[in-house]
Amino acid sequence: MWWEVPCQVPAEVQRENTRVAFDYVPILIQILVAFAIAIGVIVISNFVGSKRPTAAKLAPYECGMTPVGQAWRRFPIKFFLTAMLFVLFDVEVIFFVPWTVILRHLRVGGTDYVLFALGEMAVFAGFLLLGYVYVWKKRALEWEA
Amino acid sequence: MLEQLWLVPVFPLLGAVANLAFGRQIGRTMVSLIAIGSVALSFLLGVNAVLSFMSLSAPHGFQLRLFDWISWGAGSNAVHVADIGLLLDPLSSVMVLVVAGIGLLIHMYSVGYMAEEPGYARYFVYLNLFTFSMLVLVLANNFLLMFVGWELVGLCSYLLIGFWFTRPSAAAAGKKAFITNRVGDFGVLIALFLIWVNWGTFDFFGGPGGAATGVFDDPGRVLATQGVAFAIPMLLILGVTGKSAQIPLFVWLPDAMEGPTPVSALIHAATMVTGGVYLVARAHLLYDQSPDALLTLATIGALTAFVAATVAVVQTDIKRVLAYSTVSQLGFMVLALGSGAYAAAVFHLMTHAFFKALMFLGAGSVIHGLHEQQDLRRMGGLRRYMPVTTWTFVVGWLAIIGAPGLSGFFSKDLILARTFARGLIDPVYLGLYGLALLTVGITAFYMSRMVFLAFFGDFRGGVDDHGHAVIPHESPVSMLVPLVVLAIGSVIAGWIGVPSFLTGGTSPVSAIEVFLAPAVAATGVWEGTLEHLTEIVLTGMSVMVALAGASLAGLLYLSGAVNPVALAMVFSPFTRLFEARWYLDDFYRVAIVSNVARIASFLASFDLAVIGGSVTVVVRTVRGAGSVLRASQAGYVRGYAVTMLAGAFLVLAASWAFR
Amino acid sequence: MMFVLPTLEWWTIAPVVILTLTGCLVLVVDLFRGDDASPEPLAWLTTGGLAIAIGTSVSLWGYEAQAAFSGMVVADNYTQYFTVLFLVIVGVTVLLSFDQLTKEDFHPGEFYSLIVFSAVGMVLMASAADLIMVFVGLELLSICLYILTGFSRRRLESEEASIKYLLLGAFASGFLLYGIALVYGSTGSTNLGCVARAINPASTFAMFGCGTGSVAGAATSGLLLAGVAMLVVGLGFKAAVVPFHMWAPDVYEGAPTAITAYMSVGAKAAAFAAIVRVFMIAFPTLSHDWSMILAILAAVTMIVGNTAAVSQQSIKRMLAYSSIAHAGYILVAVVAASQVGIASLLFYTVGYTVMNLGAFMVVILLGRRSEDHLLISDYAGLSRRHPVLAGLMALFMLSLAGIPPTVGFVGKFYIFTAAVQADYAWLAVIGLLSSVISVYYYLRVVYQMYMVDPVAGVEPVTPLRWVTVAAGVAGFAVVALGVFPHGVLALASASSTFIR
Amino acid sequence: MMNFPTTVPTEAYLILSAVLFGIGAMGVMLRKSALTMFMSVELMLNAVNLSFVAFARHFGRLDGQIIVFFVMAVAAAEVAVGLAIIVDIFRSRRSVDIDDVNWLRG
Repeated sequence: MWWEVPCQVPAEVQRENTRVAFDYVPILIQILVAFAIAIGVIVISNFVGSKRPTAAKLAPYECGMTPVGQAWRRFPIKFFLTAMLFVLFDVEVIFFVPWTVILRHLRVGGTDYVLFALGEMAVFAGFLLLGYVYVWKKRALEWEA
Repeated sequence: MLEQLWLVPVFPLLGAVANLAFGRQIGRTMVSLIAIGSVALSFLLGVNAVLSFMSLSAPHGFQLRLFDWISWGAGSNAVHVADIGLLLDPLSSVMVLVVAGIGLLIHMYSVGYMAEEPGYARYFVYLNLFTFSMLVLVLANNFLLMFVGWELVGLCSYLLIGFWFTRPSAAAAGKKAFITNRVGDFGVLIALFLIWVNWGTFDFFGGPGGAATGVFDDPGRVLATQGVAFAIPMLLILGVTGKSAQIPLFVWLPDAMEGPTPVSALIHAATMVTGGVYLVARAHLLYDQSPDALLTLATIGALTAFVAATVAVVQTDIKRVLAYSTVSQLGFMVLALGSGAYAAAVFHLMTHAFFKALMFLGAGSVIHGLHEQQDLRRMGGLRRYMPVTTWTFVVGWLAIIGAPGLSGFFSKDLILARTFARGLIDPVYLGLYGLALLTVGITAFYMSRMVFLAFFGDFRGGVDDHGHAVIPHESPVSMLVPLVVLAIGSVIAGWIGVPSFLTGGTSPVSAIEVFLAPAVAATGVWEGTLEHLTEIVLTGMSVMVALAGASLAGLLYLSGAVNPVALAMVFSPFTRLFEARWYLDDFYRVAIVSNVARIASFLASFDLAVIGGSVTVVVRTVRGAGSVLRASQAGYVRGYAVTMLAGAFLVLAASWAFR
Repeated sequence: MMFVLPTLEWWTIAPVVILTLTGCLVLVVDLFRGDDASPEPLAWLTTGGLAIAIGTSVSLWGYEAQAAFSGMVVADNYTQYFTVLFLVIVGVTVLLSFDQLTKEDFHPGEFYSLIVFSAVGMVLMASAADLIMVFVGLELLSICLYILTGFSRRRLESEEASIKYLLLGAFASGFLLYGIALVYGSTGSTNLGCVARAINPASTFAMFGCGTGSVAGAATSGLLLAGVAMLVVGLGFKAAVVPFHMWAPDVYEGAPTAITAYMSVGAKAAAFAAIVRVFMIAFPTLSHDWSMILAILAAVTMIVGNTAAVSQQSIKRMLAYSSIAHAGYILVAVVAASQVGIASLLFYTVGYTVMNLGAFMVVILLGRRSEDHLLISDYAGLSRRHPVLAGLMALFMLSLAGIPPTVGFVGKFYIFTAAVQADYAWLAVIGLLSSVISVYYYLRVVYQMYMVDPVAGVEPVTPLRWVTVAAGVAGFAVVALGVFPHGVLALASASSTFIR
Repeated sequence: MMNFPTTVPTEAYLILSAVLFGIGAMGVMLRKSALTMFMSVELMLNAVNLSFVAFARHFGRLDGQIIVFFVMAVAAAEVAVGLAIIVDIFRSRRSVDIDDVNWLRG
């Protein structure tokens, strides 16, 4: 079975893998420094800077305009619908990734299964397409409705 | 004809199905014809089968396996569990004749009694269904099928008690009966499991097509298992106390009188309530091995007989007197079972079926004639209005109190004699015998009281609750014929149990015992008989006691029928004398009746408080738990999630603990 | 390059393929119809697809067990037994929902395709040979059910049931998934056969497609125990086992009645199909660890389900608690952990399906105007308004209570006997005691129908012909299976041979 | 020179995964907004994903990672359905506070 074959990882990659944590240490230090600077600047400015609050200063900044209405606005349902459809189709695409990686190597015992795999993906894509047609016909994609 | 045995239960079932399907369309006459015809066919076939069986030289029984019902697995490792099969042996022969015979009479009686009622077809559907179920119960060749009948009769009983559902009390009584019985059935079910685990079969007897060895072919198998030999009989006893209305589960039977009177006669006097007695007789080989279980049974029986008899003394409702009397008589049967005198129990079951059905139907006739009046205080003098009812009722009364020569006399004395005989080895039984003898006296007292109050003296119910005049009338012929037949039965049914020494025979036991012996003869318990002289003395004692009880009742209720007040007005000089008589009366009342009444009401309240109370507690606990659970289901998703998480932790912890 | 087809055992998932195509077809056909077209053609299309799938499944009966798709699914008699059961349930649901579908303006296309897709999920659960397949099947079933539960959008109850089901269901599937991860971590595989071999090298479940590769198992580690416990939570949720049952009453009450009926038998049977496979194949040698836990859960489930049902006023809620109690009974059969036990489980599942669907048919017949007449007191005097329906309902109630000679009695008898044989006599006793309680609330319905006068204002019902016929068939089956249990029992025994 | 471990042990991933799972579960129980609860459930699923990947790496095999794809797809479907239902609830009740949704009880 395919998964019982241990991952065919090149030797040099494996060697690097063993040092993986060590390699990340500089990045970790960098992140810490970045956070420290950001937090430090805010904290220091809080202590050092003068504070003379006025109503105008406390108001939310809206490009020089007076803020109107509530900050929290309801979005039209369209946004949700679009977001949901996006999430669905977006996630389905993850199945393409392992397929593309493995496609050229689908050769077991001298038999070539590449075309079969292509066909399989066509079936999968076909189902996705069916979903797309469904969404289309249900007018979920029409922005002005 | 034995091969057609299966038709015996099937005919009433067909009748029920036909009336269920077409009952509303075909009219009352056809409904009655179908219902009665099916039971009549069943009875005739039953008689025929029993006759062929008796001419057969297989006293242990004839098994008819119809088809495989339940089995495990498939192919070579198939395990036979139970089949739909019938067993005709002396015990089931007696039961079939009683069930089909009495059932037939009561079907006929019902035509007149229910003539005015709505739901006529429904009534007969239930009644036919009951007959079918009861026949399944007594004819089954294995415990499981018997249990099917056992449950079905309970169901029919429920439906028939609640037949007049417009009365809330009727519906409640039905429910009470069913649920009380379920408690008993629970015991039976557990016993069934134990039987299955220990024997690997439910069949009573082995044979071709079924188990090689039935339970009763090897009853000693459980003796090796400590406790099981005691547990199975005890668990069955729980079922008996439910179905046959014994202490502590007898509370449902008096309430069951809410049903139509013929139903009370058939189900709650003659047949269904004897199911428990049948069960023990059937399984007696298991009881023979457990003297403790037998003693328990005998104690329950004697106590029930006594308690119910004392309660009956203070009842004023004619049906309730009969109900308590039934409980009491069932107690006698259970006492006989507990004494190892299974044949005596079955014999009394049979005679009791006759005279108690007779009295219930008589009471029904009275109620019918008085426009639904059941109160003894509103009766009196009915012999002038309803002669047939009265004199058949009197036959029943004489039978139950044990008037020499009538059926009850033989069966009751057989029980007393066997209990006494048992007492010679185990003195506890002597105490039980004493209690039973006392009960005979009380029985004679309350039965005589009922008869005197209802049929003798003056009519006291001239005006009903609504102020209308009541003129008692005799019932229609269709109701009287069963009364007469049953009265004849009540007289002669006992003659098959006449001790053979009285008829010049040589056998130490009576004919009925000889007939039943292959099925129910006790094994391992003392089987000896008493000296003839002892038996005669015992009989004499019980007759004396009964006579005393009846005389006391006569003194109080019969001679009181001469109205002292009226006499006093006519013969004023004698007033004081009559008043003095009333003092005497009062003395009797105070000294005896009120004390008996006090004991009775104490026992009744004990029953209410303890038995009823514990039932109430159980019901309240379940209801309370239910409402707690309801409250916990508050509708908050987050709460549900918390419960789930807590459950997950518990499962996790448990998996750690049981590792 | 040549197109070479690998040796895949396609036939093993033939019913799944047929059902999937049916679902897609229904969806597409619906797209090209007018908005107010009759749902009838779609119903026929669905039923046709179901019939073909049933036929296929039946024709696959009797073959030797065959694992396929790298040990993802297995096709054996057990699979086919459940497949046919599920598809019949779906067919009945299509019939039951038809009336409500037209009255409440459900979109028929979505409704039917969702039902068919949920059936795919159930069939996958029954044919799963791998924990991941169990998960995917269960999620497919669940997601469809979340939507179906909320299908009566006009009723706020339906909506509420839907969100509750969704949140709790997702919560539970988190546990299930975590359980799978932990089992994977401790045994190195999610294939049921491989898991079994990792725990006990001697176990032989080759038919589950566990290859010859090594298993990195760490036998009975704490990780594994925790994993099994999580699996119990996740699968127990779907089967509504106490204390993971609390969604059930709310969801059953809120969902459209046809869907309630569907959930109460279909989803429950599917959950048990998976539970049996998982626990009997993957963890048989751990039996001492989990069978005691399952036994306790079964006992608590029976007690809580039956007790809580006593004080219910709504018939749907009462049946919901009753179905919880029945989950307890069925779990007893799992605890018995023998071939006989599993055969009795299979038999009882069929019996429960028949009697519960029957009861819901009557509920639907009475409440057909919309979701009304759902109180037990609405059944007052039904015996006079409609004696046939009342008789059938009484029959179903008695069967659910386990009164002979109905299938409920025979089924309970099998299960409890199996428990006694497996030395779980105490469990059988608790089961019997709690079923004594159950008599009380089932009889309340009978009591209302036969012994109470009809309530004024509740108009007489005019039953739907086909649903009435179906109820009649169910009533017949309840008695027939009670008196002649052989046929189904033989099938059940033949389906449980994978357990040794 | 500090002595860093040369690899991150599998246990560390598992502990992180367990912590994330716990946070998710707490979120379901403590938050009132249906949306947040739903996000918490997703967190639980992704915590499990982390476990799968960690185990797969531990065994040096790929199946655990493939499983993660399945889980992600399933989770996406669940999200879509969940959001739809929550939107529906919001439209009819003007609130996504889950504690307001308790008509069905008892």
